Amino acid sequence: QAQDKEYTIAVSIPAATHGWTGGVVYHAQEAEKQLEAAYPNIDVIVSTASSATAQVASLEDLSATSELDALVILPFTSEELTGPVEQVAANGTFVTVVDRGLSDPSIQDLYVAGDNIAVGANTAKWLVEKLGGEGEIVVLRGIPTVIDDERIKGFQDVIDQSDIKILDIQYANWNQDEAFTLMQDYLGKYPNIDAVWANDDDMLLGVIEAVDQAGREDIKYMLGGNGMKQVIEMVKAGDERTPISTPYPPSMIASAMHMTAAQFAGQAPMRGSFKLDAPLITPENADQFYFPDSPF
Amino acid sequence: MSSAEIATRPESEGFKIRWGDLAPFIALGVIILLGTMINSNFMSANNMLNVITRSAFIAIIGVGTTFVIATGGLDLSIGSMLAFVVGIMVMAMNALAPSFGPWAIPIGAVVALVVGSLCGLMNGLIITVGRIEPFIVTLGTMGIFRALITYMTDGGSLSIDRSLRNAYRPVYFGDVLGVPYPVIITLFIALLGAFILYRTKYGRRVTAVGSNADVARFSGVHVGRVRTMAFVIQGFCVAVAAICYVPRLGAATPTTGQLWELQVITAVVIGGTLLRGGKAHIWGTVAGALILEVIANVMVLSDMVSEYLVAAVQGAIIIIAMLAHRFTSSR
Amino acid sequence: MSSAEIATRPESEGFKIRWGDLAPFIALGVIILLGTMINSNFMSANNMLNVITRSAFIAIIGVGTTFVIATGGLDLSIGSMLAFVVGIMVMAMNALAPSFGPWAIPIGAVVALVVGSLCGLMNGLIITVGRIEPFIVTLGTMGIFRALITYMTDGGSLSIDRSLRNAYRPVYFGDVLGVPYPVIITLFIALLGAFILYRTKYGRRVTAVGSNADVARFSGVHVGRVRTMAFVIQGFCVAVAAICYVPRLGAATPTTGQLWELQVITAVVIGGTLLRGGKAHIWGTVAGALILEVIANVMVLSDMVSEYLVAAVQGAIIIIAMLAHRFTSSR
Amino acid sequence: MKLAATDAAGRTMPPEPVLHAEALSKAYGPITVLSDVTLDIRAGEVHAIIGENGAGKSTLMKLLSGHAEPTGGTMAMAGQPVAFADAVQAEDAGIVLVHQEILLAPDLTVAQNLFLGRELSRFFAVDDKRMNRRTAEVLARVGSTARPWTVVGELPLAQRQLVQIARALLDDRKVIILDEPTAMLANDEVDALLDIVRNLRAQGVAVLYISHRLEEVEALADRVTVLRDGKMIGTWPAETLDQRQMAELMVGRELSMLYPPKRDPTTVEPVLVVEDLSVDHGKITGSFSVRPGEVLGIGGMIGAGRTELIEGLMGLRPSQAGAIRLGGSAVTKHDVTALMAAGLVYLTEDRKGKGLLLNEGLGPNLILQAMDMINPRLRLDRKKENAVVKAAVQEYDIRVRTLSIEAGQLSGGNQQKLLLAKVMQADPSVVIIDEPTRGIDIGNKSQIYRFIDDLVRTGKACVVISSELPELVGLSDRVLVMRGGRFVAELTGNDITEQNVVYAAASSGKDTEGRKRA
Ligand SMILES: Nc1ncnc2c1ncn2[C@@H]1O[C@H](COP(=O)(O)OP(=O)(O)OP(=O)(O)O)[C@@H](O)[C@H]1O
Ligand SMILES: Nc1ncnc2c1ncn2[C@@H]1O[C@H](COP(=O)(O)OP(=O)(O)OP(=O)(O)O)[C@@H](O)[C@H]1O
Ligand SMILES: [Mg+2]
Ligand SMILES: [Mg+2]
Repeated sequence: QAQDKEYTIAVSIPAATHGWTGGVVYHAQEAEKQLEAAYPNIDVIVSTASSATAQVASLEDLSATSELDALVILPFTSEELTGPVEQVAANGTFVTVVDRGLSDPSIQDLYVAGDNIAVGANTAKWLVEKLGGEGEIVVLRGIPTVIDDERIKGFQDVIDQSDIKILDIQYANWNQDEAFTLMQDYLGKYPNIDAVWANDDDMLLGVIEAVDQAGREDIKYMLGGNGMKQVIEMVKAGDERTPISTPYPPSMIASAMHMTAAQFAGQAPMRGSFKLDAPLITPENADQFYFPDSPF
Repeated sequence: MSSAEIATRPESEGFKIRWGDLAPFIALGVIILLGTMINSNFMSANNMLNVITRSAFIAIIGVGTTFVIATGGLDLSIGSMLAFVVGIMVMAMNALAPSFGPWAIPIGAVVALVVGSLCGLMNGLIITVGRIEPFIVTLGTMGIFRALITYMTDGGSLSIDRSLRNAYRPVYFGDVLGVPYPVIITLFIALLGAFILYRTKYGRRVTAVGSNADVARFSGVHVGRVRTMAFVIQGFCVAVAAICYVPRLGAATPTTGQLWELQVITAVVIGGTLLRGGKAHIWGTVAGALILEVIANVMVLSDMVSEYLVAAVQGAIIIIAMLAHRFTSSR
Repeated sequence: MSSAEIATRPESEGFKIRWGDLAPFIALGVIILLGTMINSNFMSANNMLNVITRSAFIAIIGVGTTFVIATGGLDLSIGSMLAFVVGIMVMAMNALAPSFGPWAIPIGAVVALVVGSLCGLMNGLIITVGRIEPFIVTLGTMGIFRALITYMTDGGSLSIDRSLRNAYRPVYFGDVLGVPYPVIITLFIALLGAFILYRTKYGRRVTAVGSNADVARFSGVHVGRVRTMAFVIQGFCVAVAAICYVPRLGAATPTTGQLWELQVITAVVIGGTLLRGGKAHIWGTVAGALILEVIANVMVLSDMVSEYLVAAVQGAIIIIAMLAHRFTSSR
Repeated sequence: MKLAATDAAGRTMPPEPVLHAEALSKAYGPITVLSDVTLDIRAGEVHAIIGENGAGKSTLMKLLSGHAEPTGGTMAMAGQPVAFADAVQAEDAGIVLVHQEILLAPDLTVAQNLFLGRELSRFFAVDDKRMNRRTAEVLARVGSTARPWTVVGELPLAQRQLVQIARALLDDRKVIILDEPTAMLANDEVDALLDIVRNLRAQGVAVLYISHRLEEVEALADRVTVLRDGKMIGTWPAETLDQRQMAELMVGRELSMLYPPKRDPTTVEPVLVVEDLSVDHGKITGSFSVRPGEVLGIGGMIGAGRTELIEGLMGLRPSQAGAIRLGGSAVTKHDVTALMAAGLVYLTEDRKGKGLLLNEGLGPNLILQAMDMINPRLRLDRKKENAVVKAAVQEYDIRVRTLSIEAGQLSGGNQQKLLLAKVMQADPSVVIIDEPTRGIDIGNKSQIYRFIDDLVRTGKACVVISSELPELVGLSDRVLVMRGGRFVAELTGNDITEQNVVYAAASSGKDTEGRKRA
């Protein structure tokens, strides 16, 4: 029976290079502890990688050196990881893909994802409504990747249908410092800004600092995304300028790991796609999205 | 010709050499001029103060880097060391806050200075005692410091206690007669650095070691000690930058200070310090830090380039600035 | 003493020098030994092949870097240049695919080689004609290439056409008699590099320029041309690596090749090439690339360190390896 | 040899030596370069060490001054045994060495170099004023015109040599070792230096003096020690030896005539014509020509600009020329490679900085310049390279104990021979040699002179820049004298005398009174 056999589940995720990925690592480790405690016959190996190339390398290493029963992977990029994951799947390994879908969806057995387009679009819809369909805003981009691209696209598509003008858009690399610097420059450049969208809560913190220092009153809203702990606290407290965030919970990795483990624990097999919605986090529902122990 | 007569002449000769040293300041002037033409907001007091204040970090760290490079060394661990020191400092301050109140800040700052200097000492000792290329050693310690801060923050962020936040904020945002603190600190560190480098025995030996280590050794200079000390100075400067850095955003994250090493080294080299050692220009370094910050600022203020190409234009400007001052200054 | 008697001794002396050159290979052996002890799977043919194949990129690029460093240069733009070349190659192949079918692959590869060499030529010319520090120039072009690839991918990614994917795959995943193609390509490039460096006139001039540029100039060596050529070789090697890279990941993104420059330079220095120029060890570079890849592999295979600390342990191992081979080899 | 060494006899009279070396030996790996040297160095005495190139003179001096550790033997100062771990300890004990090669930090100023490691300070700051003043004094003493605040890297070689000597004189010393201090100096500076040495002797300092210019040794030394092949031949009171005897003790055989007889160059067309050459934007200008079979000497005081003129001619400095004709055809491309291909080569005076790859072996050095001629194909022919090395070692008598030695490990004189061999690989028709015998021993000097003679007798031409007047006079068929970057005189036939050269070289004759030399 299933209980007698030893199972190995490999988890491949990006290294903690900024807040969100830090959250992913945290939740993956928590899930590892829980799973290994709950199912003594399941061994979970968490492996982090700092680039797409490194992730492919660690995939090769994991599959070359141990019999993998399942792989849970949060790919750096879809295109680059599709081939390598296909190789792993070809050995009969159960594949769970998290967050970024592969270019060829037939490879994955299970898909758990956030919706980056919705993160951008929902934020934009809220903003369009609050600003009454007009105004001037600035946007901060993250690191040039697909994730960033999709969020920006989702956001821009909605904004384009309103009279809101995007004054400027620049990269700040999901980095607080760079966001602070960039925002200072935006403030110097534009005498009137109605709202800021930082696309990520890490950057939002830098933005807020810059705006506070400049003492600018014209900025009505400063929004981020991802549901970082500190920002959720602000939402809960009913902050005027940051009344919402958008979840893009790093905990999705944990959900995916639990669902994968369920395969081997005798429960009903799980297959298919699970797309996490990106509902607005508001003071009313903020508690659901608040993990005080998470680093993110 | 009498020796008394000879000894009175340094000024006239000294003046000729200064021209080359002025290059970074001229470059800075030109870039500022361009900025003014591109955007009228550029020269606003507010923008100028922001830019100058921001450049403080690179300038302060750069003073230390000038020492390291002058001895013929190189330090790639600067950025991660900053993050590590910031992390330790925040943890120390948070731990001390309950019992010491606002006094936690100066105590934490002292802790930072000690930790920074020790980090530098470690780099220096591995390099000089182990006789390994500084490039390799500091690449290694860069990984080590970065990993440690990631570990300390659990991949997330490490924020300073709310209770300290307000007391500490002025160290970045405050000013004396309109001059922001970080600018004052930068000036102080640069003055101190210039004094040590140009007016003390140690400074003499720094350039001697970088110029020709064998000659220095024959002359009784403890080459290893001089090199190690330069790394300690580097660590100290990193800690000073950390002290100014924390009040700005109040937190350490695994991305704090990422790739700053490249920026700092660029500032130092643009400032006229030779990468092979033996020549050092503290004030050039400060100008170099300003040049980098002003270029970045002008890029954002100008509307001319696609966000994708900002980095390209920045890179090109730096190269062109160097080319220009190569072809104008001397020959 | 007659000079005939003198001439009999060179061999014994020559042999002694080789010991130092062996250091990287010994280090590699020790790390492999450690790996075997830590995880029994480490030595499996499969794992070994993977690791060796992966190290191909760094090794191939490293051959070019060995030339650049041997002339006393430095190239920080390697990683971004790789991304840029990959981007151009993918675009070229995709554009050619409809009309040329699978022939798009070799044509695209030739395009890559040309573009890579031109990128290197640009670096080289700016450095030698403009007489600017390589560090600054390549830091600038690093920004430029990185921005261009970001622009080309629109911040997203640029994938190779599905129709070419399968025809191209074997270049990374295929093998001849069990030896993977990338390994064969690495061997070929390293052999070619070793031939050029040790057995041609150009190679002689490379080391001459690196060990004393004035002597080379006085001896009628075109120092600028030799340096520029080294950068062209570097660009060519980057293009070869790009040709092997595309079938592996199938796409170019703005993060492709990020920080590879540091890895490559580390591999070269671990391999025994002096960072200040004048001495070059092609095979040491290959060993250095393997060392880095094996360390990373062992880190993944061993479950001993927290993911946060992997970078720290890697950094520490590299330093320790260098220390060890400093204290064993000669003294 | 009838002369008795003073070892036994001399010991009874003089007081205890300041420095006594007993059976000193030095080996590099399996190669012994110095064995069993026993030496007394006495206060108030100039002790000359002479010997052929590679005899071990510099090595011995390095052992005495802590720059290298002996592999055998002992040293004692004032009866107390001493051992120096490094040069600093030796300097503390009062022994200082002025290297044969320039050892200064190029980025520092003269004063900073002089006081490196022992800077003067006031409170916390260095006292530049005082250091500059003292530097100026010492520089004036050694007859240097360099200024204390000039960066050393910008000084000509000769000035750097004087700076090195000045450094040794800065503090009071018990023993001052000068390793070929005059090799890079011209007459004026040499005279000044000899006066300084006499002064030091009068002050009770022990001076160890190495030189290949035996007339200096004769004029200066109280005792002379001769080394040959790493072994001590003996020590003699100087007055018992004349130059010829010294030379024979060094070489161990009878010496032939030093200078070959002069030629009578036929008045054919010149092989090299240089018209209106202007170097460093007009700072130095000149026109000259050389005929086949002629040795053209260029004389002048240090800093006259001879080296710069030639470096400009070779395209190694910013320069312009009205016309350069080589072997009848005009040279359009004004760079080393093109000139070498056309048959003109230049041997630099700075063998360490511009001449040899010190970390490379003999082969790479020898073939570097003429690589395309020796080896027309892309691929290097290692066999040919080895053959070239063997031939050069033989032909130029480069004394090496192993062929796998690095150029930097050769003795100074052998480096010079290696450099000569290197430029000759290009098979030139005109050779310009800057200071041809810098650091060459007397035996080899005549060899090099004969070499030059043989060369021009086969219809080639040679331009010799030399600061050594006897050499310039003894060798040249025609002499051009340079002053302040311009040619000021041309001497031919019987007009070529030391007096005439000196007269033309010194500005408007003003400086000539200090010269007592015959
Ligand atoms: N580091 C070294 N390794 C091997 N051999 C060396 C080294 N240094 C010197 N030698 C050898 O020792 C011998 C003596 O050299 P030294 O420099 O003492 O000669 P010298 O008498 O000063 O000659 P010169 O008159 O040419 O300066 C030479 O054969 C030289 O090649
Ligand atoms: N004391 C000095 N300080 C600064 N520059 C000097 C000094 N003496 C000479 N120079 C510079 O050096 C140049 C000439 O040096 P160079 O070595 O070419 O002279 P040279 O005639 O070849 O003498 P040498 O006998 O050393 O070969 C002069 O034009 C002068 O600019
Ligand atoms: Mg010598
Ligand atoms: Mg000269």
